[in-house]
Amino acid sequence: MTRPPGALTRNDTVTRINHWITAACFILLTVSGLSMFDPLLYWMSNLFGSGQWARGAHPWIGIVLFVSYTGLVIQFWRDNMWNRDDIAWMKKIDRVLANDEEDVPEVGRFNAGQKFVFWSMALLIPILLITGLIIWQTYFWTWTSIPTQRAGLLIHSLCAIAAILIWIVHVYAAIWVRGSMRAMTQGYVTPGWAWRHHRKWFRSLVATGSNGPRPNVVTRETRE
Amino acid sequence: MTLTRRGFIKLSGATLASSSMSAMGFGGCGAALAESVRPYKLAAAKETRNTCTYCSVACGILIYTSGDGAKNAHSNIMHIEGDPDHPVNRGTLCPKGSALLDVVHSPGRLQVPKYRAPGSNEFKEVTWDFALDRIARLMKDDRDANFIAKNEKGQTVNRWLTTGMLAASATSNETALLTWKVARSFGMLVFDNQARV
Amino acid sequence: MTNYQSQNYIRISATTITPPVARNYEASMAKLIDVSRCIGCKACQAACMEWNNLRQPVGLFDGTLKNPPDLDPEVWTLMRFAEYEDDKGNLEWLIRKDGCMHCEDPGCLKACPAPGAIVQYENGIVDFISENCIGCGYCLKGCPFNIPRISEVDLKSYKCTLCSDRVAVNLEPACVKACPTGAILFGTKKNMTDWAGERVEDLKSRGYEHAGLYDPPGVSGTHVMYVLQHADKPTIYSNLPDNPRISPTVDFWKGLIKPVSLAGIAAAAIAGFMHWVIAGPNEAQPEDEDAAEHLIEAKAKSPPPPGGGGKPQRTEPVEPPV
Amino acid sequence: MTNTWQDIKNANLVLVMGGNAAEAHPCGFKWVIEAKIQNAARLIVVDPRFNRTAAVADYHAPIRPGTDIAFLSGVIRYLLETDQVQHEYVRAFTNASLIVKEGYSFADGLFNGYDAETHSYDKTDWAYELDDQGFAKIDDTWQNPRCVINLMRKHVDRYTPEMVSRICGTPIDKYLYVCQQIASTCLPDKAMTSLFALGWTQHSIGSQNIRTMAMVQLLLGNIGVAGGGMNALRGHSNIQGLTDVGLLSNQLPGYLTMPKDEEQTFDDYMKTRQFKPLRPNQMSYWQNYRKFFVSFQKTMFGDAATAENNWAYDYLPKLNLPMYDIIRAFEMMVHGEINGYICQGFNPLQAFPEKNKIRRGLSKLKYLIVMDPLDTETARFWEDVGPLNPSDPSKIPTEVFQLPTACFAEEDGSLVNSARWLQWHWKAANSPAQAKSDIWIMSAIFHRIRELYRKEGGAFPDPILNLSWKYTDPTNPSPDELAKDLNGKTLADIKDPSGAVVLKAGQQLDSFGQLRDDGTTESGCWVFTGCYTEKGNMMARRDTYDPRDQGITPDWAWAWPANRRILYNRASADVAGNPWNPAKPIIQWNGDRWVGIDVPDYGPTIKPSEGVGPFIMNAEGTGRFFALDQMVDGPFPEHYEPFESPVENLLHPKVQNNPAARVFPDDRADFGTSADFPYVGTTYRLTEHFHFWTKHALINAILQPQEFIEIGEVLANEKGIANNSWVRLSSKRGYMICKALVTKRIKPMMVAGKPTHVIGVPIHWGFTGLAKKGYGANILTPSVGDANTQTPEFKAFLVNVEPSNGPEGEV
Repeated sequence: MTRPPGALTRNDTVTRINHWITAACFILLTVSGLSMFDPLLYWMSNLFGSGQWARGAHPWIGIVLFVSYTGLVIQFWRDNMWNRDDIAWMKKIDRVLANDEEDVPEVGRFNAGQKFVFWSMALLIPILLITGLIIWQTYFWTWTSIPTQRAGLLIHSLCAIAAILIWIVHVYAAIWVRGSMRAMTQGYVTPGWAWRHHRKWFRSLVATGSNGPRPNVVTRETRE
Repeated sequence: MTLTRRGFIKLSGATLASSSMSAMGFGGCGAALAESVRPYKLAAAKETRNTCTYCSVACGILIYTSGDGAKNAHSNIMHIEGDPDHPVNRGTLCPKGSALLDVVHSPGRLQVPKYRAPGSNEFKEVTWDFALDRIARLMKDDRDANFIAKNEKGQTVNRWLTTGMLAASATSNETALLTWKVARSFGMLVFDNQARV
Repeated sequence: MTNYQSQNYIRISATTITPPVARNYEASMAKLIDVSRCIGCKACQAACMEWNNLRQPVGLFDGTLKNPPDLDPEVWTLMRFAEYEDDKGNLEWLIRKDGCMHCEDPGCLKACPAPGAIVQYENGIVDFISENCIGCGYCLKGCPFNIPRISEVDLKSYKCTLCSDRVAVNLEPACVKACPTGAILFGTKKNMTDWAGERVEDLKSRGYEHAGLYDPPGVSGTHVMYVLQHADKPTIYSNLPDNPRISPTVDFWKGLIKPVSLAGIAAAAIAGFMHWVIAGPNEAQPEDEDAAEHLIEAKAKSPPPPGGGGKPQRTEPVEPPV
Repeated sequence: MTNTWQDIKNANLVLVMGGNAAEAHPCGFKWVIEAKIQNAARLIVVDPRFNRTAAVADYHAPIRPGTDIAFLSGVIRYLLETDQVQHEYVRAFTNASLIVKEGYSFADGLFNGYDAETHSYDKTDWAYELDDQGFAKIDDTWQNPRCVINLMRKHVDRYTPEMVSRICGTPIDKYLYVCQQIASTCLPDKAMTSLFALGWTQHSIGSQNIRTMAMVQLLLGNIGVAGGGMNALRGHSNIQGLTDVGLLSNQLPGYLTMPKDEEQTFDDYMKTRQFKPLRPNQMSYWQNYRKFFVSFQKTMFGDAATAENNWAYDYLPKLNLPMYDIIRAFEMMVHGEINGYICQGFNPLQAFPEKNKIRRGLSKLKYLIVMDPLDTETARFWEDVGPLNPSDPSKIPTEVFQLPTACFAEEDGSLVNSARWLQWHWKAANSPAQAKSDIWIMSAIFHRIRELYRKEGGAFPDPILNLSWKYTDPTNPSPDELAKDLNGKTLADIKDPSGAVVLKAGQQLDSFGQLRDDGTTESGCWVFTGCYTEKGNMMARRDTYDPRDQGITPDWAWAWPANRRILYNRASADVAGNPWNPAKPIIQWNGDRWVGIDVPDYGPTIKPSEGVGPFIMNAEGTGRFFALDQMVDGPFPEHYEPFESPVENLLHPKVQNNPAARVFPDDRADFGTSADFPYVGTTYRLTEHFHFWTKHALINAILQPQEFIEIGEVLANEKGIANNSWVRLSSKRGYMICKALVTKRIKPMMVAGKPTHVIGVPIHWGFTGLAKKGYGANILTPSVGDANTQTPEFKAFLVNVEPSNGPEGEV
């Protein structure tokens, strides 16, 4: 891969691999899950060979997703902490959608939209895991009462739908904001991209002489 | 980039495809409609009328055997149910009668004559000839040695008391008559059946 | 062989087809279990095992006469024994044959996600077509009577078929034929309901003023019904549900949210597409690159911090990090 | 059974006492349910436990095991007190009016003529006063205090409701309710049926239990009518047949009896058997005894049985004892008096009382021959199976032969059901591997022994060498040939009184009326004559026609005697011959003969005016309240406590148990006392199992897998026994470790003022088969039998129960 000079690292290799494992799991879960959710989509189970296979694979993939997403949480949680600027940014969301970010407050490594996606998934995935275990017939059907399992099914479905909707937003954003895809595939962005979309993040890199993904730590000594 | 676009297409495609599927009336149920209920297993089985072997209600039973009786087809009892014509049970059977099949095919069914020698701690398989010759010898010797022709009062009594017999209570009357003839011709008196227990 | 065609079905699980119900002139059949005639002899269990070639492993005594301990992929019907003493201390031994109730409106079928894994024939029998079963266990959660069981061997769901193979050739189910005291009867649902009426009268004449027929409306009636001496308290019969119905949770889960969710997903996808069409992509422009370049150069003018620092060499004074 | 299974549906009241019909005979029990549904009948259960029959009954009254005579004598007292008896029936059809000899008396629990040495009675005074023509004296006015009815009234007078309640533990109100219900059937058109089984027979007073109920039924006019009768629900599928064919130590086929030592000549033998009528122009069927006997001897010994040799009378062994029953057999075995034993489809180690004694006995044998389709415990009595069967093979000299036999599905033949129907069944498949039919095996043994006698000679070979054996295949006689033997045929042309030939030589007989005592007929079992005639195999008939749907089905199979379905059916009509119950007549007098839906149990043309009694097997032609000398323990039933009882006999403490019962000294020594064994044990069967067979059938093993006992909640709490926990149940004779089922269905009963607990012990487990291994209930039971039949006292004995930590805990 050719990386243009001056390019900034947006996501390093570990992060990218971790992200794509999560993405793959999510897609497989969506496909197998929807096939069991609505007969309209049952045919999707054929992508797994059969309904029996889709049903069998789904919970195991779910566990991988949970572990993998935990990895993302560990790597991203600090940059996703909410702050004042996010509210200001949200207020200008119409400008953002209109691709005109001039008087939109400068954004750090992640904007409020990305933070929203991050935290909702961080909330939904554990719920999906727990309810998923409750309704996992093969191993846990005797562990809880049938009414509990019914509730589990309902919550699991609702959370899954929510997750899918959020995922769609996430995917579209990646397509819409050119360069984001490369940021998660090859991992780098151009300074211009950073200046345009995450100016505060860009400034911090420049200031500390870092080229991403996080600013170098500046101490008193290094400062002086 | 390509990856995600594919994901995106897959999704919209999914919705599209599924809607068209349903429009075409599919739901994957084609499989089900091709299915049939379990084939009726007695269709070509041979039916024999018999009587339940257990209690004295003597329920009528129908024994179904596989095979059409052709020489090369070894028939096997594969199902037993009540005889609906029978005035007493009218087709019903109790939990024992309903499970007659399992006593016919019980792993406990004896297959060959067995013999246990004095002091031995095992049965060993023997031939019918060995068993029957040995039995005849033992019985005759015992009878000859212990037959009582006259009692102490000198009355003719012609009895043999040192060998006894318990007659089965689920065998046929025909077996019973034959057994009576044989046992009494020997002069047996220690002779009983299950009437009491 | 009894091959069924689509017209033989009233309901098919997980399908958008509405069966034609063309043959709905076929009589609706029902099994009537007259608890007041039941002696708990288990002939029905034996006949069921024998006819369906089911034998589960020999178990252990479990403190009741009930054996095996519970319904199972290999145990499709089970006598449950309850020693009931009323407030006056009169003892009654209530023995109930448990098994699939073949609901008119089957919760299992409603919950089932596998097309054609659960079907209801025109005669009312609710049957599991194992070939299509995916073993998700939704039928257990849908069933108001807790009947289906998943096999640990092939992970498919099994239950009483009402001997659909026998009924298909116009024979009564095996348990019905065996029942020594006629506590289990089989016929058209009307027939069975009428007969139940007579039985209830007889029971009332014998002092069971609350005798009645158990044909729960919550599931639009069942094709396996009970005559109970105490129809006012079904639960004393080893926890027979008072008013069984498909759980609202299941109703909601299998009802409204399916179309709404799919619509939502579709809407989201379309919305994205429309935004693309209207607003189009958001791309970094050359002026962005210049601005970035400008900032970097500014940084390059300041003297390098001791011990080097990040490349490229910068000459501008350090701005405090943000 | 006097009636048929289906006839039960004609009853107005069904009394199940001394049995558990629903549990033991579910398919027959359906007709009780039908009685409730079709006939609005009430079902009453009198039983120690609230059992499966009680589950569908209208009323349940508890009773302490072994006290049925007290209960039923109380019922008799109640009926006489309240005068709820069917008078015309009692006067005409019972011996109520006949006058008993002066010598007869009863006091303090003993009848006259008791000999404490021999534990037996001199029965000569248990008889009627006879007039000069030898007929019984009669007093229709019932004024004479020696009238049977008056003696009976006096005898039962002691059984007041209070006394009954104190003996039986039945609450007085429940007892009286049952009395009322029973009494309600004294109306001519109302019938009660009595369904009983081992719950009455397996007592040291078993026969008298049944007699007492029979007396109740006679008082109510319920014998011989539709929906009435005494219905013994018999056990094994052909136990009725084996009794009919006389496979008992003291019997010949057709209820003829074996000769005794004293009866040295055929004439001596006939003296005591050819009953003379005890009433003017009474017909008594036993007058034909000689014909039955001679015809049977012809079947046995063919040409070797001649008038000259008294029809081979000497070929028959003579009895020096009343009978060689199973209890005596094993007593002899234990004392080394028996060397060889043959078990044909029989499992004594599990089935007989005091299992440890049975094992001791078998261990003394020189040889044991077991013919069975299944692997029985008896065949393996020598195996060391730990506490379940503690044997030391090295010390057991017995040669054991285990011979595999065919099962029901693998042979043709006929079985007699409880209602005396002979039903033919057909072979469905071949036996497995080398298994052979009993017929083949018995023939093979016989032929080999006969060969040895031909070659070597030996002790009295004549009966063996002369045994008639005219079968197409001597090594394996066909069931049809044997069935024809049972029916009998002519050996010469048979002429009627007018001299016309009825049957030609060699033809099958139509009825036992054609039997002759001159050797021109033969019949293997006279009561079966008519089952296989020139018309063919009547037992194979399958016509379900049932006139008036009254449960007779005259053309289905064939019933003995003479295809008669309801015994004593003459008693279904009044003296004039009109049915007591016009809605359900069986036979009636149409002016010149008896007609109806069943074969009359009576001379078909005997006019009612001739006053011939309906009970034609009895010399006086009536039903008997007073049993004459037919019972060894008294002409009237009397309550005696079981040999192991928690209380003393409240009626006569000095005579605690049946004085005429035979108890061997060793066995008496093995009786326990209520001090050590305070609870009443009773054994029984479960509906999921048949004796010790079905533990070999997988489905039944699954349905009831493991040995357990039933114990009431109160006792369980006292003893700290939790449901489904291990217990140790013991009697003086042994112990078993098994699971406990704690139930509300067994409650303590107040007996003589103190609470008495009953413990139920199902019998079905052993150390072979597919079910979990178990001890078998008979490790506990006492070795004592009914005074008349020697049926073991399985239903009432003493036990103790303690919590246990399970089999591992025991060494």
